[in-house]
Amino acid sequence: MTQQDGKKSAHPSGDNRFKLLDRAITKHQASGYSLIEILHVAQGIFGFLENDLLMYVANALKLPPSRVYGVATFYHFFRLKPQGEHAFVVCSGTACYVKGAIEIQKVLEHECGCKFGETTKDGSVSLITARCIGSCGLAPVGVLDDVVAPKLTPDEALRRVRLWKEQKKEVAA
Amino acid sequence: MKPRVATAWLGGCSGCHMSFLDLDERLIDLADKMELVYSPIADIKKFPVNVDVALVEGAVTNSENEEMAHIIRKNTKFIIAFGDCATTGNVTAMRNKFTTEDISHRAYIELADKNPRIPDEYVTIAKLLKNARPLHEVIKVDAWLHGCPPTAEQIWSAVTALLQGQTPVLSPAYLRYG
Amino acid sequence: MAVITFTIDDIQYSAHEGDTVLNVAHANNIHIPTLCYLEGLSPFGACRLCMVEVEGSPKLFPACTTKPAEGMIVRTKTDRLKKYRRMIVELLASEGNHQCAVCVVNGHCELQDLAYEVGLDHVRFPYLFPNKSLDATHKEFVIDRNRCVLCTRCVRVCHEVEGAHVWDIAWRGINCEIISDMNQPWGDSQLCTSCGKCVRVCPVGALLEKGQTVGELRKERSFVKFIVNARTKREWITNGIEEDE
Amino acid sequence: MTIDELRELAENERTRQKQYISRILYCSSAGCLSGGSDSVKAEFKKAIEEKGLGKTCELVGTGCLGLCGEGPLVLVQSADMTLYQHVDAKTARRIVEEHIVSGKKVEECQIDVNGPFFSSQKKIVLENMGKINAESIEEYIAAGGYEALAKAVTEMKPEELIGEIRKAGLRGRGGAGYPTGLKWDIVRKSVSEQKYVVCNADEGDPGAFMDRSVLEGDPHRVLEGMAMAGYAVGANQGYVYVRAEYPLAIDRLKLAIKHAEKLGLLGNRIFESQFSFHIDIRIGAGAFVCGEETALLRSVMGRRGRPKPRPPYPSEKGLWDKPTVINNVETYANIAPIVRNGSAWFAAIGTQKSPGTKVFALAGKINRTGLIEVPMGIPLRKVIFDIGGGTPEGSEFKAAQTGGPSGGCIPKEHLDIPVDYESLQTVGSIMGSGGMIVMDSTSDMVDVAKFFMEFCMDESCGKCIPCRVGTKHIYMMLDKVIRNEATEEDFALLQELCVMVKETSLCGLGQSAPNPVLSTIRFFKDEYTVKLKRATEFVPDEGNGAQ
Repeated sequence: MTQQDGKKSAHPSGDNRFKLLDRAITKHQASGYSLIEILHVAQGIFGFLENDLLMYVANALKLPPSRVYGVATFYHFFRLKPQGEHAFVVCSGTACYVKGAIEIQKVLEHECGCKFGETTKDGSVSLITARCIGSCGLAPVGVLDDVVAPKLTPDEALRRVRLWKEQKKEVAA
Repeated sequence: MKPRVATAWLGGCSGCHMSFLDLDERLIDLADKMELVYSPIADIKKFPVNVDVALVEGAVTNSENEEMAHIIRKNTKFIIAFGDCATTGNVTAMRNKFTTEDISHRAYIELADKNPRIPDEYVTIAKLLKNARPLHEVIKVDAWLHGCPPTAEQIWSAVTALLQGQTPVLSPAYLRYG
Repeated sequence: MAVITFTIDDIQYSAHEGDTVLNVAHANNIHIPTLCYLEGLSPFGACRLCMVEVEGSPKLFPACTTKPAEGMIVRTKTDRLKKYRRMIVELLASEGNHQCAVCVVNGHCELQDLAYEVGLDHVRFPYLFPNKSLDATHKEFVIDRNRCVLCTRCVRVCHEVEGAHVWDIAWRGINCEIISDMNQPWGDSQLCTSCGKCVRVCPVGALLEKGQTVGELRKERSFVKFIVNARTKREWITNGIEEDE
Repeated sequence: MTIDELRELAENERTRQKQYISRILYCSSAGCLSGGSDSVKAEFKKAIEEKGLGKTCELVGTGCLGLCGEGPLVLVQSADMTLYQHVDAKTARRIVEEHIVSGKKVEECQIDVNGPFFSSQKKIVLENMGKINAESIEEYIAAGGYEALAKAVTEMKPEELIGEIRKAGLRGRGGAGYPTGLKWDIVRKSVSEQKYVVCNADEGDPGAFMDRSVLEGDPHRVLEGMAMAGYAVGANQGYVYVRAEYPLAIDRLKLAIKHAEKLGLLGNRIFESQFSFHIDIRIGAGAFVCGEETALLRSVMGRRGRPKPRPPYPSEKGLWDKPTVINNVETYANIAPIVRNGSAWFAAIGTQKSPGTKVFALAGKINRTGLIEVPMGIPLRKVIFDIGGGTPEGSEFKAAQTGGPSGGCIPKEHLDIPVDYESLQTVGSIMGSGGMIVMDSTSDMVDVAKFFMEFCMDESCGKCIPCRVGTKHIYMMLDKVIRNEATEEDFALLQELCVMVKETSLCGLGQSAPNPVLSTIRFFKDEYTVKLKRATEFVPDEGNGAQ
């Protein structure tokens, strides 16, 4: 696949998900200005943005690859690596900070053996910080697999993570 | 009383001291005007007290350097970071890209001629610090002599000023890294 | 736009449409330090070294993007500016691994020149000692990102003059890096024409030619201005330099 | 659609609402949703059906009811207004069975709607919160919605509309307080075939959720304001740039645009005039710097959100180098009420220099957290102690932080300053977009400064050196202070660096990043100095020359 050939064809892998992506690209008339919109769609479909996928977007939108990579890495929302099975987001906004979010982060890092921004070695949990999810009235707030957990405590956070781990063990058994 | 001068050698290649020796016959003049109380080129074991001027070569790269830097500071009125390693970390700090474990492994295992073994702490090898750092990040430094190494002229200009009791004001012409 | 007059460091100068404070200053041999600016490339306004004071405003203005206005009184060498310029150079020096003693551009480096200009006897901020990548996969050139000052001259010359857009900036903040294509090895770049313009415009030793040793690389940068002038003002054609049939 | 049709629609909707004896309005904003208002809704629905109240009692999902810390909140509208807090499924059933059916209020969950939290507020932007269904354009219209737009495009010339906004004295609610009418006038006067209107809904300040609440609870208000901006300046295309972190707001906006287009309130020839206006959504991707207008515009165009030097300002060269109006959510939300009620009405609220109201998100160590709207110039003390109920028992108020990472901490001794643009600046803070975080004695102010600096460091785009490297060093120096390793000299250098970053950075992010440090040094210097280390001194003849 080169930048110059300009043809938009189905992905050589035959992966049907690219059809969905193509639809979004067509909706935006393959405009380079819609790069961020397209990356949102691509991440929604594929879960994360692999180099191969970014190259596909670059070709479709006729943008230089380095521009696409630059945009994808500029924004926190875009992931270049796959996420764990579960995502534990702890809000790090000011209200949550004042109400002790850092304590929650500490116990989670200790429990999971990885830092925020990383995924546990077994790929089960990703620890993520969010820049204020805007639920400051309920601080400190966590988001566990897209479900908001208000007025979180370190103990409750631990309990929830351990629950995930047990579920995993049960599935394995 | 003649000013008491010390020179010290931390994490560097001793090139700055070589450059000092390049003062050649001017060293004889110097010997009359000052008392060299500590230096790697003199056989003195212990850093003395009440030193007027110390020229310190090299970056602070291991625990011994660090301790020495503090001893020098405690006992010296005026400290000159002597050369680029003491001023910026320079070549000594190029190892900061690697972990101390990797460096030790490279030095004592991979490159060993025989008996590859990482020396333990109780042996005479000082412990590497996480990063090699310029002198002023560890202790307060009063003046800087640049260059890798500083030229004999630069050294002469600084030392003569000091011996006349002046704080050396380095001419911009002597501000030269590398 | 009619000709306007304004003052730089107590002397009056005239400026025309499209002029900036910086090019008027340079045309009149007034030195204002710069780093990201390079004649021929679009102004970037990021290094903040060319900041000047304008009477009547507490704010500072980057000379490279500030247009002169009638009666404007510009000062380029106040104590405040000198202090800030020194700090900017200190920040730059602390950000990368700049070991002049082992650098190919030692003695011909714009960052070194700036350090001497601002009297940088030592850096008061702790060195960050980055551990970024060095890419020597290109057959002729090398990029050492630890020496990069992120002036983006390479990005701009590749996009604006060569038209290849191999380079761009990835990540953000202190983690910013210059990348080629999809952050892949430079040698694998499909877009790179190996023209070497990026190497020549790089103000420091981050982009270099292979096979050179300490202090050997001298960079000639005025070609950008010539190429851009030739293209936009068609100077070569008006001067009778026609293409050979 | 014509004005008459709009009025007819409003009348029909009002008639429809009147057939219900009571309306149960549950808060459907993100705050109460995360507290479980979904299951509350389900239980209400079930109970209403079971009791056969479908024809007399309407269940409505409404916008933020304010007291977010006490959610889920439910407002029951019958003969009077009753507000319930901490409503769960069980309480929901009781509300239906006791309050709706037998008229007996569930007292233990009731909050006094005339209490100080509510009585000290003045609602303009939030006027529809707790009144209308957030997802119904008809309810918005019944509450007077789109009347202002109709009036503007059919009765007013663009310059008259701008004149009204100027007379009202409305200033940008994004933080800097630039006069909105003036901005619009510049765009109107610039000659270009294409112009744009952009709404900054990239509410990036940690600790702020005003814009989110408005978009979730009353999205049409923002669309109406944008359409009027479009009419005023001669633009036919608008963009709302909204954070990806606000999925509910995005959904409600999308729905609102769809509804408005369907009724012809957006689209071609609005109110059968020559004016056409379309609005598209652009979703941000997590970059605080995109709140800076030049960065935001680049992001709308699919680029890295890196700011550009101003001038040229967006009003001259914005999106695709065309003249562009850019205002934030709250600013647009103020437009329709001004046009509806007249500039004199608006100018009479607040202070002379800062007319109108300001929405704040009150959070931190305070008894009543939530969303409030107060007249400009209200004393800070009143906001924190009357409305917010002060700090929790046993702790003492230490500082109020406004303006997020660009703002400052206001200490006890300045509690009586009026909350307006200029006054906040005199104490080293800024109005900002409206986050207000209260801190008590448990907060260490150096740590607070470090928290904000870490934020700015992570969010720096990396373009200009002072911000890219300077914020990193400020952060490291603060850490050094906290580790008790910094000297007096380091402390002096820290302050010098802060001023330098402030004065030389390219955009607002860098220029304001040192504010939290400078302001905590100004008011809480002791907390820094006690942490400093004494430098080793040279002591002649007493040195221990051991090696």
